[in-house]
Amino acid sequence: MYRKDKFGIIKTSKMSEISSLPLQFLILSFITILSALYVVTSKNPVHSVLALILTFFSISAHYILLNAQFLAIVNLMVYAGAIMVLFLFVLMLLNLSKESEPIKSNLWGIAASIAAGMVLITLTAAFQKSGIAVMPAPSEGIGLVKNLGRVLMTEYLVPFELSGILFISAMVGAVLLGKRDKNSEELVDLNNNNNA
Amino acid sequence: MNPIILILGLPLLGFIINGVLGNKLPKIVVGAIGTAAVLGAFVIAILNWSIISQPENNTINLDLFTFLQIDQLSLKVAFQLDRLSIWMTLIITGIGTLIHLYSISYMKEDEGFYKFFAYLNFFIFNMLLLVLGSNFLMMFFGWEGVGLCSYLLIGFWYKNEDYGKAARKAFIMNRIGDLGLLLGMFLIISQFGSLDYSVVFTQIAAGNTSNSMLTAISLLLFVGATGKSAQIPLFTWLPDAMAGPTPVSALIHAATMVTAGIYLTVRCQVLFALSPLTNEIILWVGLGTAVMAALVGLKQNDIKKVLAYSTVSQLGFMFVALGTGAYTTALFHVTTHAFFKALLFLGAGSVIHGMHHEQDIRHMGGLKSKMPLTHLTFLIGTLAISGFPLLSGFFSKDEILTAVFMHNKVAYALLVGSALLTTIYMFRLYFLTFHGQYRNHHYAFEKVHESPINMTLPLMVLAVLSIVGGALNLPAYLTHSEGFLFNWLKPLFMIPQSIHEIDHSTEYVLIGIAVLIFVTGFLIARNIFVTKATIPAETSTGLGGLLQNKFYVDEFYHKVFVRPLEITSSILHDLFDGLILRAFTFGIFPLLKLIGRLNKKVQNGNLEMYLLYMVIAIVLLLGVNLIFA
Amino acid sequence: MLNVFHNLEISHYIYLSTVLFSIGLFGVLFRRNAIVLLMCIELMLNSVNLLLAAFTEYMGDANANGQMFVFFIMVVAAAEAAVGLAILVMVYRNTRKTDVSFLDQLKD
Amino acid sequence: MIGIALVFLGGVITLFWGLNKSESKSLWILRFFMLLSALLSGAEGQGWVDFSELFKWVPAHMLNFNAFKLSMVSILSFFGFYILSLLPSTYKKGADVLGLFAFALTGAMMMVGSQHLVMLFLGLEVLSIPLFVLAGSEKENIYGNEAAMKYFLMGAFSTAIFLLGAAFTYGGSGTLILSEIQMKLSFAAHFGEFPVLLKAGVILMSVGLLFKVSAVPFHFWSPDVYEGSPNRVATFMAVIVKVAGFVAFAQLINTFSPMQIWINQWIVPVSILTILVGNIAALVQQTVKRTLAYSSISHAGYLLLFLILPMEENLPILGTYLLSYGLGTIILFYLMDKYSADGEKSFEMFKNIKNNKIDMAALVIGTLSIAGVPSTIGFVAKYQLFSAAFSQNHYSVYLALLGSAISIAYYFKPFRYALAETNEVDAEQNSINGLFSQICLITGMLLIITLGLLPMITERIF
Repeated sequence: MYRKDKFGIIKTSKMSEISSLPLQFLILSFITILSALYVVTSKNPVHSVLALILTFFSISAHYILLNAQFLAIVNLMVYAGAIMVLFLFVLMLLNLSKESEPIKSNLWGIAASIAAGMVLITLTAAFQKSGIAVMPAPSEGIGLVKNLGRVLMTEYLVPFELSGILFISAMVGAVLLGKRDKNSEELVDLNNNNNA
Repeated sequence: MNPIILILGLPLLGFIINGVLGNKLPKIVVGAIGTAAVLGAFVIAILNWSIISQPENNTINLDLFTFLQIDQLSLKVAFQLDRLSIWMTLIITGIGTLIHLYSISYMKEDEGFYKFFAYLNFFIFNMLLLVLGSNFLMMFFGWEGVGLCSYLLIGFWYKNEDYGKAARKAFIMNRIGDLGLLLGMFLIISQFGSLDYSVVFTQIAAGNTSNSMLTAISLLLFVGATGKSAQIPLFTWLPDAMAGPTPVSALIHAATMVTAGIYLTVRCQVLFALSPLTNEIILWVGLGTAVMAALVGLKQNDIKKVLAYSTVSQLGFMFVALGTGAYTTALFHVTTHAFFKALLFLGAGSVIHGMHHEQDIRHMGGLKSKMPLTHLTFLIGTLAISGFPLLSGFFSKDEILTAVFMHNKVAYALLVGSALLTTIYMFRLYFLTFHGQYRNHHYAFEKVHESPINMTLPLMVLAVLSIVGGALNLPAYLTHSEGFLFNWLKPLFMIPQSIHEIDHSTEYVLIGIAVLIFVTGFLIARNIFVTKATIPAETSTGLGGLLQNKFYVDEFYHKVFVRPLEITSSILHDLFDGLILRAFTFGIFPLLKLIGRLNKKVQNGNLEMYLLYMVIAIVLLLGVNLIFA
Repeated sequence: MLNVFHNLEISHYIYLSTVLFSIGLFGVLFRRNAIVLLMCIELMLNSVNLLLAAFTEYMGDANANGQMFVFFIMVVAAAEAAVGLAILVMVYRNTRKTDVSFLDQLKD
Repeated sequence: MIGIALVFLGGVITLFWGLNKSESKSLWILRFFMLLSALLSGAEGQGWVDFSELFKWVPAHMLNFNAFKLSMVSILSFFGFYILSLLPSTYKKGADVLGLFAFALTGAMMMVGSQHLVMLFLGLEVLSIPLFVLAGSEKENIYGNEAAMKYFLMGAFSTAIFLLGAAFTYGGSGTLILSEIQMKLSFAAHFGEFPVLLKAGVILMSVGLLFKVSAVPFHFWSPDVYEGSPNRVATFMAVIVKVAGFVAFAQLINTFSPMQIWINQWIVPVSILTILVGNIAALVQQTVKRTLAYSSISHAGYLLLFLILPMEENLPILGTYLLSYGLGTIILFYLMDKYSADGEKSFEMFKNIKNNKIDMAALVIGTLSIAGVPSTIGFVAKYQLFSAAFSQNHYSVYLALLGSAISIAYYFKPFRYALAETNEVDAEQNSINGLFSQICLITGMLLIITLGLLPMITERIF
């Protein structure tokens, strides 16, 4: 099923064998896409968050299928565990959970779906037209912690360290924006408003 | 350190210090800095004389950097100190020093004192740039720089509107000439692919260039020279330039800047020597200028105007020499003229100073007793310029006359006439100023005073130089060998100058004629202005009126060039401003504004729209370039 | 270890990711609530992560470059979420709104 | 690398030392570190000193600074220093803000030195995330809030696009290292056809960078965000982001140089569109800040023309242009900041500028340089860029010249007010500069003129 060319490196494949897809891939993809659609269409932001968490779970399952076990765990911990909780927290804090946003006009929905659909169609058509060339050379065990840790501490040491700058600036930034200035009564107002 | 850096750097430094800090420094310090900077350059040039004067053609080179590199053409900032440029450097800095010294007293009362010295130093810097550059570009920079300084200094008393106009006139006339020079440089680039003297001249000397091209280039360069050196038809600015302070007239408009055209021609000797047609044109233009200016000089009443026309006339003499191929002679006359004309101008300045800004010679007279030193030195200057035997002017002028005699007898006759006129108008000036009755009713005779020592000292130095300056290039009949300057410049010329073989009897006849001219001129002037004690009338009629009004050249230019230009420009103004610009303003510009307003609709502040536009753009980029490409 | 690529093409993951990405993109265009916009962007990032993981597995990249890239994307996503939510809270504090269509004071 | 270390160190020290001090004190520390970084990186770029021993542990396929990039790092640090020197603070306590400036600058340097897609992405984010915050650092200003929100959402969106491109590139080439991608591509060039994944990848990554450098049609954020942000932040965005973005962009396009002809097909239209839209939109702006924003968009358009040139031998052109753009832009933003202090936003603000000779000179020189008038570095830069681009594509240069011609109309607008006769003399108000900013201003003007008159200096630098 791999078609190698005379150099044995480049392989062209086309989406032609849907019938032989493994069941687990199909089911997972189905869940992923469905929950993702729910994220973007749900009127209640809290539902969106929950659906997004479901999406992340199914993506984590994909990672396991893809031999990226460590990534699957990290994905759950970071995204579903930390980031999504942060989202939920903010939603609760700002009391946005019940508030459903005004629905946009149909025209706008059509425009948005056409635009997004065009991106999908263009990319798909491009891949269909000239075929996808990727270099395969399967090997085992790359997604395990042992291997990843080694690479992270050797090959990727510099970006690993420099991402510290990213974190410190994100932290300082969040504090800068979030902290209350002495002369500002805004947050007090907010609390009163929420209580009322 | 390379001496060129110092020679150029000192005046520049003086300019910067005086320009930046001048208004905070006491006047005496400003003057001292300005003078010292030029003196320093002079001393350094003197110290390097021995290096240059080695028997082989020695030059000191300074290549600083490449200014611009356009394909093959590299424009370099590079300088050379060779026999010609050191000669010019010595004249510029030597006379420059004296004039700086003189200016300290002369400009003492002026509030723009520091500005004056800064400009003067900057002028010296630019003039040195002009003569020291080793390519046409550097020369052009200096050329433009001196033009700028001249403009600034003529209009130094810019609050007087006429002075401002004179400055503008000088600038515009110079620009016309510069255009010729610039076109010449473009031709040189297209022809030789370089602006370096060495490259260009070597190629010309090799003889690979067509004659018509050489003629075209040399004619264009000569147009540049006529502008800077005030030849017909671009001479009218120089008399007006006398609006500037008198030291400026002495330095810029007599001794140095106006000789830039002669320097250019001597520098490009190989080019001009190979273009006979240009030489002939130069000869006749120079001759015409010499005669015409001398005639006008006869009837001028402003002490500085007389000297200005005399300068124009003498520059004509120099161009006549160039036209006959006597390059050394021309440079010799540049040198001697620098001595005695600077002397005369400074003397005139001293008179003006002593008379409290009176410039009209009809209101002078009898100053001999009140200003003995000025009188004496002025007399020496007058004698020198008139060709009194054995003074400097005698030798240089005689050489020119000899060269022209060998070349063309008609031209000789005309030039002799011009020399006669020179003697007459110079002695007219001298007699009217220093002899006869004191004729000024506004300023008491008792108040007329001699100038202070640092004004008379330069006068005395220049007077000595005017007497002995002839020694720089003594004629063969005295020393039985070629003159010093001739030998000095000999290694420089790629095409040897023709030596005028002339038998001694003819030569003595020519000298005799020269002496005769002087005596005749002197006697005529004496007869009219001393014996008959004629005072020039306010207005003359007939020929006199023609002369007094400078042949109506200014009026002619106004009618022929300025008015049509004004009319054309007003028509064009109507056309462009009225039609095309209006079409632009009411057509294209609103179109642009319309697009701008459309953009306003797009840039409506709505984030969602922005995102949508971006996605559409991505779709287009991907679609067009992945699917349809 | 089960290796999906014994009977699955890499193109399937490419299409899956592209679909997920487009859904996220649709959400960004369609929704007005800033916090949901942010979630949609997270969805887009996750589709990229999935694609990178699939490429890594498919190519058998011994250094797992794609998976490393995923880690860094997660790092950035976390930082972005923190900053983004801080900005959101700040805007809400001043305007009482999280609806991006009201952000139109700045315009030509 | 020394630049990243020094500026980061400076940022951290400022952050902790200056926590409870007034900004003006901690500012000196940061200025010092930025200047030091500029000097040391510049010296290393010229080969006078060598710090490579210190950073041996940094693999060359992650971060690598050659002479040109060191010069760019030096220029970035200098611009950072220059912005912080000229544009005064608006906060009482600003250590956190200053820290964010420093971190953003390190991000810019990481982008410049990146040899790896992960590093490029990380640099992009380290540059962007502090700027999201800084745009909204005036918390009570609702315009600032809006600017931060817009910038953040669009920035995060463009990041996602960039990442999809990076993932495609990874899939198509099997590596994230730029030089290896280039190798794979030149290998593929022998077969005539490039993998579609790489084509899609380079387009999508370019979109991410086009957004950062605000090229049309990804520019919508920049006028709005500049207007809403504090002036100092807007200057930072206009200068640092664009300089770093273009160096990284050039590096990226150079990586894909085997498909240069195909890339030119879409870079040229984007460039022309950017030039025309930027210049025409600037014509109708009412406020100075938005005009400057559109002016910086149009400059992005000129710079995009650089990307169609063969990269390696033409890098000095890029360096010169970025240097000239940065100097002119900072000076103009400084004047805009200074004269809009009383709330006047339109060109009226310049009506009293002639009372202050130095500011007037800065306005003249800055405008001339940005407009590309001879004897300024702006002219040299434009001349070099256009003449090099002319050999590649005539029509784009004609249109670029048309754009420059249009730009004169709005660049000279300030003079209409600056030179108009005004009777009111409030000399005492606008005539006092701090000595330090005065020195900085004069230095900038001298640089513009000197480098404009002696273009070979820039050729030596890069």
